[in-house]
Amino acid sequence: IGEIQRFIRDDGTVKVSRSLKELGNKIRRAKDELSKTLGRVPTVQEIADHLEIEAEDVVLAQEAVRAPSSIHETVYE
Amino acid sequence: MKNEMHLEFSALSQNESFARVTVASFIAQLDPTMDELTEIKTVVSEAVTNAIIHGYEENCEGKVYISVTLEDHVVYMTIRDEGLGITDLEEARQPLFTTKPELERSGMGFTIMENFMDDVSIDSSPEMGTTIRLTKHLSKSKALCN
Amino acid sequence: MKNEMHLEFSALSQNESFARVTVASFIAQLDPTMDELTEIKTVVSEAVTNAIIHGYEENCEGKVYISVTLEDHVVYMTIRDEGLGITDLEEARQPLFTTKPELERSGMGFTIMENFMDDVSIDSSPEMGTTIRLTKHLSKSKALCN
Ligand SMILES: Nc1ncnc2c1ncn2[C@@H]1O[C@H](COP(=O)(O)OP(=O)(O)O)[C@@H](O)[C@H]1O
Ligand SMILES: Nc1ncnc2c1ncn2[C@@H]1O[C@H](COP(=O)(O)OP(=O)(O)O)[C@@H](O)[C@H]1O
Ligand SMILES: [Mg+2]
Ligand SMILES: [Mg+2]
Repeated sequence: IGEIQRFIRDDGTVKVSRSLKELGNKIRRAKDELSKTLGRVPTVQEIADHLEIEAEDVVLAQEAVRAPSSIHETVYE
Repeated sequence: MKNEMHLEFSALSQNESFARVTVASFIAQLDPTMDELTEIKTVVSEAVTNAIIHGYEENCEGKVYISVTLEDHVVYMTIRDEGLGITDLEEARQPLFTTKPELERSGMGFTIMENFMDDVSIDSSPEMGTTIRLTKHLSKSKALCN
Repeated sequence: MKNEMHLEFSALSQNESFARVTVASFIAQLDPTMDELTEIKTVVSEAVTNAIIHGYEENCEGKVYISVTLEDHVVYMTIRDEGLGITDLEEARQPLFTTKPELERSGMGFTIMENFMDDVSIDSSPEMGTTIRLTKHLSKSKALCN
Protein backbone atom coordinates (compact mmCIF):
# COMPACT_ATOMS: atom_id res chain seq x y z
CA ILE A 1 0.00 0.00 0.00
CA GLY A 2 1.47 3.34 -1.00
CA GLU A 3 5.22 3.55 -0.84
CA ILE A 4 6.46 1.38 1.96
CA GLN A 5 10.12 1.89 2.55
CA ARG A 6 11.89 -0.88 4.37
CA PHE A 7 15.15 0.45 5.64
CA ILE A 8 17.37 -2.48 6.44
CA ARG A 9 15.36 -5.58 7.15
CA ASP A 10 11.77 -6.61 6.96
CA ASP A 11 11.40 -6.75 10.71
CA GLY A 12 9.07 -3.79 11.14
CA THR A 13 8.94 -4.23 14.88
CA VAL A 14 12.56 -3.16 15.19
CA LYS A 15 12.84 0.07 17.08
CA VAL A 16 13.36 3.11 14.88
CA SER A 17 16.35 4.25 16.87
CA ARG A 18 18.21 1.02 16.18
CA SER A 19 17.18 0.84 12.54
CA LEU A 20 18.18 4.43 11.89
CA LYS A 21 21.53 3.87 13.60
CA GLU A 22 22.26 0.96 11.28
CA LEU A 23 21.37 3.08 8.29
CA GLY A 24 23.40 5.93 9.71
CA ASN A 25 26.45 3.67 9.86
CA LYS A 26 25.90 2.67 6.24
CA ILE A 27 25.82 6.35 5.36
CA ARG A 28 29.09 6.93 7.13
CA ARG A 29 30.71 4.11 5.18
CA ALA A 30 29.19 5.35 1.91
CA LYS A 31 30.56 8.82 2.56
CA ASP A 32 34.06 7.42 3.09
CA GLU A 33 33.90 5.23 0.00
CA LEU A 34 32.55 7.95 -2.26
CA SER A 35 35.06 10.47 -0.95
CA LYS A 36 37.81 8.16 -2.13
CA THR A 37 36.32 7.38 -5.55
CA LEU A 38 35.25 10.97 -6.27
CA GLY A 39 38.28 12.65 -4.72
CA ARG A 40 36.02 15.15 -2.93
CA VAL A 41 33.25 15.26 -0.33
CA PRO A 42 30.14 13.66 -1.84
CA THR A 43 26.82 15.47 -2.12
CA VAL A 44 23.77 14.24 -0.24
CA GLN A 45 22.14 13.02 -3.47
CA GLU A 46 25.24 11.02 -4.37
CA ILE A 47 24.98 9.18 -1.06
CA ALA A 48 21.23 8.76 -1.48
CA ASP A 49 21.66 7.24 -4.95
CA HIS A 50 24.41 4.95 -3.70
CA LEU A 51 22.17 3.56 -0.93
CA GLU A 52 18.98 3.75 -3.02
CA ILE A 53 17.15 5.92 -0.52
CA GLU A 54 15.98 9.52 -0.63
CA ALA A 55 18.23 12.43 0.24
CA GLU A 56 15.91 13.44 3.07
CA ASP A 57 16.22 9.97 4.57
CA VAL A 58 20.00 10.30 4.49
CA VAL A 59 19.59 13.38 6.68
CA LEU A 60 17.22 11.58 9.06
CA ALA A 61 19.46 8.54 9.52
CA GLN A 62 22.65 10.55 9.83
CA GLU A 63 21.22 12.36 12.83
CA ALA A 64 20.70 9.01 14.56
CA VAL A 65 24.45 8.41 14.65
CA ARG A 66 25.38 11.88 15.79
CA ALA A 67 27.36 11.66 19.03
CA PRO A 68 24.92 12.46 21.85
CA SER A 69 25.14 16.17 22.47
CA SER A 70 23.88 17.56 25.69
CA ILE A 71 22.31 20.97 25.57
CA HIS A 72 25.53 22.22 27.04
CA GLU A 73 27.88 21.32 24.25
CA THR A 74 28.01 21.16 20.48
CA VAL A 75 29.85 18.18 19.08
CA TYR A 76 31.54 18.50 15.71
CA GLU A 77 31.24 15.60 13.34
CA MET B 1 4.83 16.46 28.98
CA LYS B 2 3.45 17.96 25.85
CA ASN B 3 5.59 18.74 22.84
CA GLU B 4 4.29 20.40 19.70
CA MET B 5 5.46 21.59 16.33
CA HIS B 6 3.87 23.51 13.49
CA LEU B 7 5.13 23.46 9.93
CA GLU B 8 4.13 25.47 6.88
CA PHE B 9 5.60 25.00 3.40
CA SER B 10 5.04 25.77 -0.26
CA ALA B 11 2.68 23.37 -2.06
CA LEU B 12 5.36 21.81 -4.26
CA SER B 13 5.53 18.04 -4.83
CA GLN B 14 9.29 18.19 -4.25
CA ASN B 15 8.49 19.03 -0.60
CA GLU B 16 6.69 15.75 0.00
CA SER B 17 9.80 13.89 1.17
CA PHE B 18 10.75 16.84 3.33
CA ALA B 19 7.32 16.79 5.02
CA ARG B 20 7.54 13.03 5.66
CA VAL B 21 10.99 13.22 7.20
CA THR B 22 10.13 16.27 9.32
CA VAL B 23 7.14 14.54 10.89
CA ALA B 24 9.11 11.28 11.27
CA SER B 25 11.98 13.08 12.97
CA PHE B 26 9.61 14.71 15.47
CA ILE B 27 7.81 11.47 16.27
CA ALA B 28 11.09 9.53 16.51
CA GLN B 29 11.46 11.07 19.99
CA LEU B 30 8.83 8.60 21.21
CA ASP B 31 10.95 5.74 19.85
CA PRO B 32 8.22 4.09 17.75
CA THR B 33 8.78 0.86 15.81
CA MET B 34 9.81 1.02 12.17
CA ASP B 35 6.31 -0.08 11.16
CA GLU B 36 4.71 2.75 13.12
CA LEU B 37 7.08 5.30 11.64
CA THR B 38 6.60 3.99 8.11
CA GLU B 39 2.83 4.09 8.53
CA ILE B 40 2.90 7.68 9.73
CA LYS B 41 5.25 8.70 6.91
CA THR B 42 2.89 7.10 4.38
CA VAL B 43 -0.10 8.92 5.86
CA VAL B 44 1.76 12.22 5.67
CA SER B 45 2.58 11.51 2.00
CA GLU B 46 -1.04 10.80 1.17
CA ALA B 47 -2.43 13.86 2.91
CA VAL B 48 0.24 16.23 1.63
CA THR B 49 -0.12 14.93 -1.94
CA ASN B 50 -3.87 15.48 -1.68
CA ALA B 51 -3.37 19.05 -0.52
CA ILE B 52 -0.97 19.77 -3.40
CA ILE B 53 -2.76 18.11 -6.29
CA HIS B 54 -6.39 18.38 -5.23
CA GLY B 55 -6.43 21.30 -2.81
CA TYR B 56 -4.19 23.59 -4.84
CA GLU B 57 -4.08 21.81 -8.21
CA GLU B 58 -0.31 22.24 -8.03
CA ASN B 59 -0.37 26.02 -7.63
CA CYS B 60 3.02 26.52 -5.97
CA GLU B 61 1.81 29.62 -4.14
CA GLY B 62 -0.42 27.46 -1.96
CA LYS B 63 0.72 26.61 1.56
CA VAL B 64 0.41 23.29 3.33
CA TYR B 65 0.15 23.34 7.14
CA ILE B 66 1.13 20.42 9.37
CA SER B 67 0.86 20.38 13.16
CA VAL B 68 1.96 17.54 15.41
CA THR B 69 1.45 17.27 19.16
CA LEU B 70 3.05 14.49 21.19
CA GLU B 71 1.50 13.69 24.54
CA ASP B 72 2.35 10.55 26.46
CA HIS B 73 2.49 7.97 23.70
CA VAL B 74 -0.10 9.54 21.46
CA VAL B 75 0.52 11.39 18.19
CA TYR B 76 -2.02 14.09 17.27
CA MET B 77 -1.50 15.33 13.73
CA THR B 78 -3.32 17.91 11.60
CA ILE B 79 -2.69 18.42 7.88
CA ARG B 80 -4.42 21.42 6.37
CA ASP B 81 -4.71 23.37 3.16
CA GLU B 82 -6.69 26.45 2.17
CA GLY B 83 -7.47 25.14 -1.27
CA LEU B 84 -10.53 24.10 -3.19
CA GLY B 85 -12.15 21.88 -0.56
CA ILE B 86 -14.03 18.62 -1.07
CA THR B 87 -17.57 18.86 -2.47
CA ASP B 88 -18.87 15.41 -1.53
CA LEU B 89 -16.99 14.12 1.48
CA GLU B 90 -18.77 10.79 1.80
CA GLU B 91 -18.03 10.03 -1.82
CA ALA B 92 -14.42 11.18 -1.54
CA ARG B 93 -13.77 8.80 1.34
CA GLN B 94 -14.82 5.75 -0.66
CA PRO B 95 -11.98 3.42 -1.61
CA LEU B 96 -10.90 3.86 -5.23
CA PHE B 97 -12.87 7.11 -5.68
CA THR B 98 -10.85 9.83 -7.38
CA THR B 99 -11.73 13.06 -9.18
CA LYS B 100 -8.47 12.87 -11.14
CA PRO B 101 -8.34 9.52 -12.96
CA GLU B 102 -6.21 11.13 -15.69
CA LEU B 103 -3.39 11.40 -13.16
CA GLU B 104 -3.60 7.67 -12.47
CA ARG B 105 -4.56 8.35 -8.89
CA SER B 106 -5.37 5.22 -6.93
CA GLY B 107 -8.23 6.78 -4.98
CA MET B 108 -6.88 5.01 -1.89
CA GLY B 109 -5.54 7.97 0.10
CA PHE B 110 -8.28 8.16 2.70
CA THR B 111 -8.47 4.37 2.99
CA ILE B 112 -4.74 4.28 3.75
CA MET B 113 -5.10 7.02 6.37
CA GLU B 114 -7.95 5.14 8.04
CA ASN B 115 -5.96 1.90 8.07
CA PHE B 116 -2.77 3.35 9.49
CA MET B 117 -4.18 5.79 12.04
CA ASP B 118 -6.54 5.17 14.96
CA ASP B 119 -8.77 8.12 14.15
CA VAL B 120 -9.31 10.24 11.05
CA SER B 121 -11.62 13.22 10.86
CA ILE B 122 -12.02 15.53 7.87
CA ASP B 123 -13.38 19.07 7.71
CA SER B 124 -13.72 20.54 4.27
CA SER B 125 -15.50 23.28 2.36
CA PRO B 126 -14.78 25.48 -0.66
CA GLU B 127 -14.42 28.55 1.60
CA MET B 128 -12.20 26.95 4.20
CA GLY B 129 -10.16 24.35 2.34
CA THR B 130 -9.49 20.95 3.89
CA THR B 131 -8.33 19.97 7.38
CA ILE B 132 -7.47 16.36 8.22
CA ARG B 133 -7.08 15.45 11.91
CA LEU B 134 -5.40 12.16 12.68
CA THR B 135 -4.52 10.34 15.89
CA LYS B 136 -2.23 7.39 16.51
CA HIS B 137 -1.53 5.65 19.79
CA LEU B 138 1.97 4.26 19.71
CA SER B 139 2.61 0.89 21.32
CA LYS B 140 4.13 1.04 24.77
CA SER B 141 5.56 -2.45 24.83
CA LYS B 142 9.10 -1.22 24.96
CA ALA B 143 12.21 -2.61 26.53
CA LEU B 144 12.43 -1.63 30.18
CA CYS B 145 15.91 -0.19 29.86
CA ASN B 146 15.61 2.84 27.59
CA MET C 1 11.86 29.22 -8.28
CA LYS C 2 11.36 30.07 -4.68
CA ASN C 3 10.58 27.50 -2.03
CA GLU C 4 9.94 28.33 1.60
CA MET C 5 9.13 26.68 4.89
CA HIS C 6 8.29 27.95 8.36
CA LEU C 7 8.65 25.93 11.53
CA GLU C 8 7.57 26.59 15.11
CA PHE C 9 8.28 24.28 18.04
CA SER C 10 8.39 24.13 21.82
CA ALA C 11 11.63 25.40 23.38
CA LEU C 12 12.76 21.98 24.63
CA SER C 13 16.36 20.83 24.31
CA GLN C 14 15.16 17.47 22.99
CA ASN C 15 13.92 19.34 19.89
CA GLU C 16 17.41 20.43 18.86
CA SER C 17 17.93 17.28 16.78
CA PHE C 18 14.53 17.64 15.21
CA ALA C 19 15.28 21.25 14.21
CA ARG C 20 18.58 20.17 12.62
CA VAL C 21 16.92 17.44 10.59
CA THR C 22 14.05 19.67 9.47
CA VAL C 23 16.31 22.41 8.15
CA ALA C 24 18.83 20.00 6.60
CA SER C 25 16.18 17.86 4.90
CA PHE C 26 14.62 20.99 3.37
CA ILE C 27 17.98 22.16 2.05
CA ALA C 28 18.78 18.65 0.74
CA GLN C 29 16.75 19.54 -2.38
CA LEU C 30 19.60 21.78 -3.51
CA ASP C 31 21.95 18.80 -3.30
CA PRO C 32 24.51 20.32 -0.96
CA THR C 33 27.71 18.47 -0.06
CA MET C 34 27.75 16.50 3.18
CA ASP C 35 30.08 19.15 4.64
CA GLU C 36 27.71 22.00 3.78
CA LEU C 37 24.89 20.11 5.47
CA THR C 38 26.98 19.56 8.59
CA GLU C 39 27.84 23.26 8.73
CA ILE C 40 24.22 24.26 8.41
CA LYS C 41 23.11 21.75 11.04
CA THR C 42 25.76 23.04 13.42
CA VAL C 43 24.57 26.62 12.92
CA VAL C 44 20.98 25.52 13.61
CA SER C 45 22.16 23.79 16.79
CA GLU C 46 23.93 26.92 18.00
CA ALA C 47 21.06 29.30 17.30
CA VAL C 48 18.35 27.00 18.64
CA THR C 49 20.35 26.22 21.78
CA ASN C 50 20.79 29.96 22.34
CA ALA C 51 17.05 30.54 21.99
CA ILE C 52 16.27 27.79 24.47
CA ILE C 53 18.85 28.44 27.17
CA HIS C 54 19.38 32.20 26.85
CA GLY C 55 16.18 33.43 25.24
CA TYR C 56 13.79 31.34 27.32
CA GLU C 57 16.08 30.05 30.09
CA GLU C 58 14.64 26.61 29.36
CA ASN C 59 10.99 27.60 29.88
CA CYS C 60 9.31 24.88 27.82
CA GLU C 61 6.37 27.13 27.02
CA GLY C 62 8.58 29.29 24.83
CA LYS C 63 8.42 28.84 21.07
CA VAL C 64 11.31 28.81 18.63
CA TYR C 65 10.63 29.95 15.06
CA ILE C 66 12.70 28.90 12.05
CA SER C 67 12.12 30.02 8.46
CA VAL C 68 14.08 28.88 5.44
CA THR C 69 13.79 30.17 1.89
CA LEU C 70 15.60 28.49 -0.99
CA GLU C 71 16.21 30.55 -4.11
CA ASP C 72 18.59 29.40 -6.83
CA HIS C 73 21.50 28.03 -4.83
CA VAL C 74 21.12 30.33 -1.85
CA VAL C 75 19.77 29.43 1.58
CA TYR C 76 18.11 32.24 3.56
CA MET C 77 17.43 31.24 7.15
CA THR C 78 15.89 33.05 10.11
CA ILE C 79 15.91 31.70 13.67
CA ARG C 80 13.84 33.67 16.14
CA ASP C 81 12.64 33.63 19.72
CA GLU C 82 10.44 35.96 21.74
CA GLY C 83 12.53 35.61 24.86
CA LEU C 84 14.70 37.85 26.98
CA GLY C 85 16.76 39.46 24.21
CA ILE C 86 20.43 40.44 24.26
CA THR C 87 21.42 43.54 26.28
CA ASP C 88 24.86 44.20 24.77
CA LEU C 89 25.02 42.81 21.26
CA GLU C 90 28.59 43.82 20.48
CA GLU C 91 29.78 42.13 23.63
CA ALA C 92 27.66 39.04 23.02
CA ARG C 93 29.20 38.54 19.58
CA GLN C 94 32.75 38.40 20.94
CA PRO C 95 34.36 34.97 20.79
CA LEU C 96 34.33 33.22 24.18
CA PHE C 97 31.86 35.70 25.72
CA THR C 98 29.06 34.04 27.64
CA THR C 99 26.58 35.16 30.28
CA LYS C 100 26.26 31.58 31.55
CA PRO C 101 29.73 30.32 32.48
CA GLU C 102 28.17 28.06 35.13
CA LEU C 103 26.70 25.97 32.29
CA GLU C 104 30.17 25.50 30.80
CA ARG C 105 29.10 27.39 27.69
CA SER C 106 31.89 27.89 25.19
CA GLY C 107 30.80 31.39 24.20
CA MET C 108 31.53 30.43 20.59
CA GLY C 109 28.00 30.28 19.14
CA PHE C 110 28.09 33.50 17.16
CA THR C 111 31.66 32.89 16.03
CA ILE C 112 30.61 29.50 14.64
CA MET C 113 27.64 31.03 12.85
CA GLU C 114 29.87 33.66 11.28
CA ASN C 115 32.37 31.04 10.16
CA PHE C 116 29.87 28.67 8.60
CA MET C 117 27.49 31.15 6.99
CA ASP C 118 28.20 33.91 4.46
CA ASP C 119 26.17 36.51 6.31
CA VAL C 120 24.86 36.81 9.86
CA SER C 121 22.72 39.64 11.15
CA ILE C 122 21.18 39.88 14.62
CA ASP C 123 18.23 41.93 15.85
CA SER C 124 17.54 41.79 19.54
CA SER C 125 15.79 43.66 22.34
CA PRO C 126 14.06 42.79 25.62
CA GLU C 127 10.66 43.66 24.11
CA MET C 128 11.10 41.77 20.86
CA GLY C 129 13.33 38.82 21.67
CA THR C 130 16.09 37.79 19.28
CA THR C 131 16.07 37.28 15.51
CA ILE C 132 19.09 35.84 13.70
CA ARG C 133 19.19 36.12 9.89
CA LEU C 134 21.70 33.94 8.08
CA THR C 135 22.60 33.40 4.44
CA LYS C 136 24.62 30.68 2.77
CA HIS C 137 25.50 30.35 -0.91
CA LEU C 138 25.85 26.68 -1.73
CA SER C 139 28.59 25.62 -4.14
CA LYS C 140 27.42 24.89 -7.66
CA SER C 141 30.45 22.94 -8.80
CA LYS C 142 28.81 19.55 -8.90
CA ALA C 143 29.08 16.75 -11.46
CA LEU C 144 27.80 17.98 -14.81
CA CYS C 145 25.20 15.27 -15.28
CA ASN C 146 22.52 16.01 -12.72
N1 LIG D 1 -6.94 18.31 0.31
C1 LIG D 1 -7.91 18.07 -0.59
N2 LIG D 1 -8.51 19.10 -1.24
C2 LIG D 1 -9.47 18.88 -2.15
N3 LIG D 1 -9.92 17.66 -2.51
C3 LIG D 1 -9.39 16.59 -1.90
C4 LIG D 1 -8.36 16.73 -0.92
N4 LIG D 1 -8.00 15.50 -0.49
C5 LIG D 1 -8.79 14.64 -1.14
N5 LIG D 1 -9.62 15.26 -1.99
C6 LIG D 1 -10.66 14.66 -2.86
O1 LIG D 1 -10.90 13.35 -2.36
C7 LIG D 1 -10.68 12.39 -3.42
C8 LIG D 1 -10.14 11.10 -2.83
O2 LIG D 1 -8.82 11.31 -2.29
P1 LIG D 1 -7.87 10.05 -2.13
O3 LIG D 1 -8.58 8.97 -1.41
O4 LIG D 1 -6.58 10.51 -1.56
O5 LIG D 1 -7.66 9.56 -3.63
P2 LIG D 1 -6.77 10.22 -4.81
O6 LIG D 1 -5.88 11.26 -4.23
O7 LIG D 1 -6.02 9.05 -5.36
O8 LIG D 1 -7.74 10.78 -5.79
C9 LIG D 1 -9.74 13.09 -4.39
O9 LIG D 1 -9.79 12.54 -5.68
C10 LIG D 1 -10.22 14.53 -4.30
O10 LIG D 1 -11.35 14.71 -5.12
N1 LIG E 1 18.58 33.96 21.64
C1 LIG E 1 19.22 34.62 22.61
N2 LIG E 1 18.53 35.26 23.58
C2 LIG E 1 19.17 35.92 24.58
N3 LIG E 1 20.51 36.00 24.70
C3 LIG E 1 21.26 35.39 23.76
C4 LIG E 1 20.66 34.67 22.68
N4 LIG E 1 21.65 34.16 21.92
C5 LIG E 1 22.81 34.57 22.47
N5 LIG E 1 22.59 35.30 23.58
C6 LIG E 1 23.60 35.96 24.45
O1 LIG E 1 24.82 36.01 23.70
C7 LIG E 1 25.86 35.33 24.43
C8 LIG E 1 26.81 34.67 23.47
O2 LIG E 1 26.19 33.60 22.78
P1 LIG E 1 27.08 32.45 22.16
O3 LIG E 1 28.18 33.05 21.33
O4 LIG E 1 26.19 31.47 21.50
O5 LIG E 1 27.77 31.80 23.45
P2 LIG E 1 27.12 30.85 24.58
O6 LIG E 1 25.78 30.36 24.09
O7 LIG E 1 28.12 29.74 24.69
O8 LIG E 1 27.03 31.66 25.82
C9 LIG E 1 25.12 34.37 25.35
O9 LIG E 1 25.89 34.01 26.49
C10 LIG E 1 23.87 35.17 25.72
O10 LIG E 1 24.16 36.10 26.74
MG1 LIG F 1 -4.80 11.00 -2.53
MG1 LIG G 1 25.43 29.65 22.24
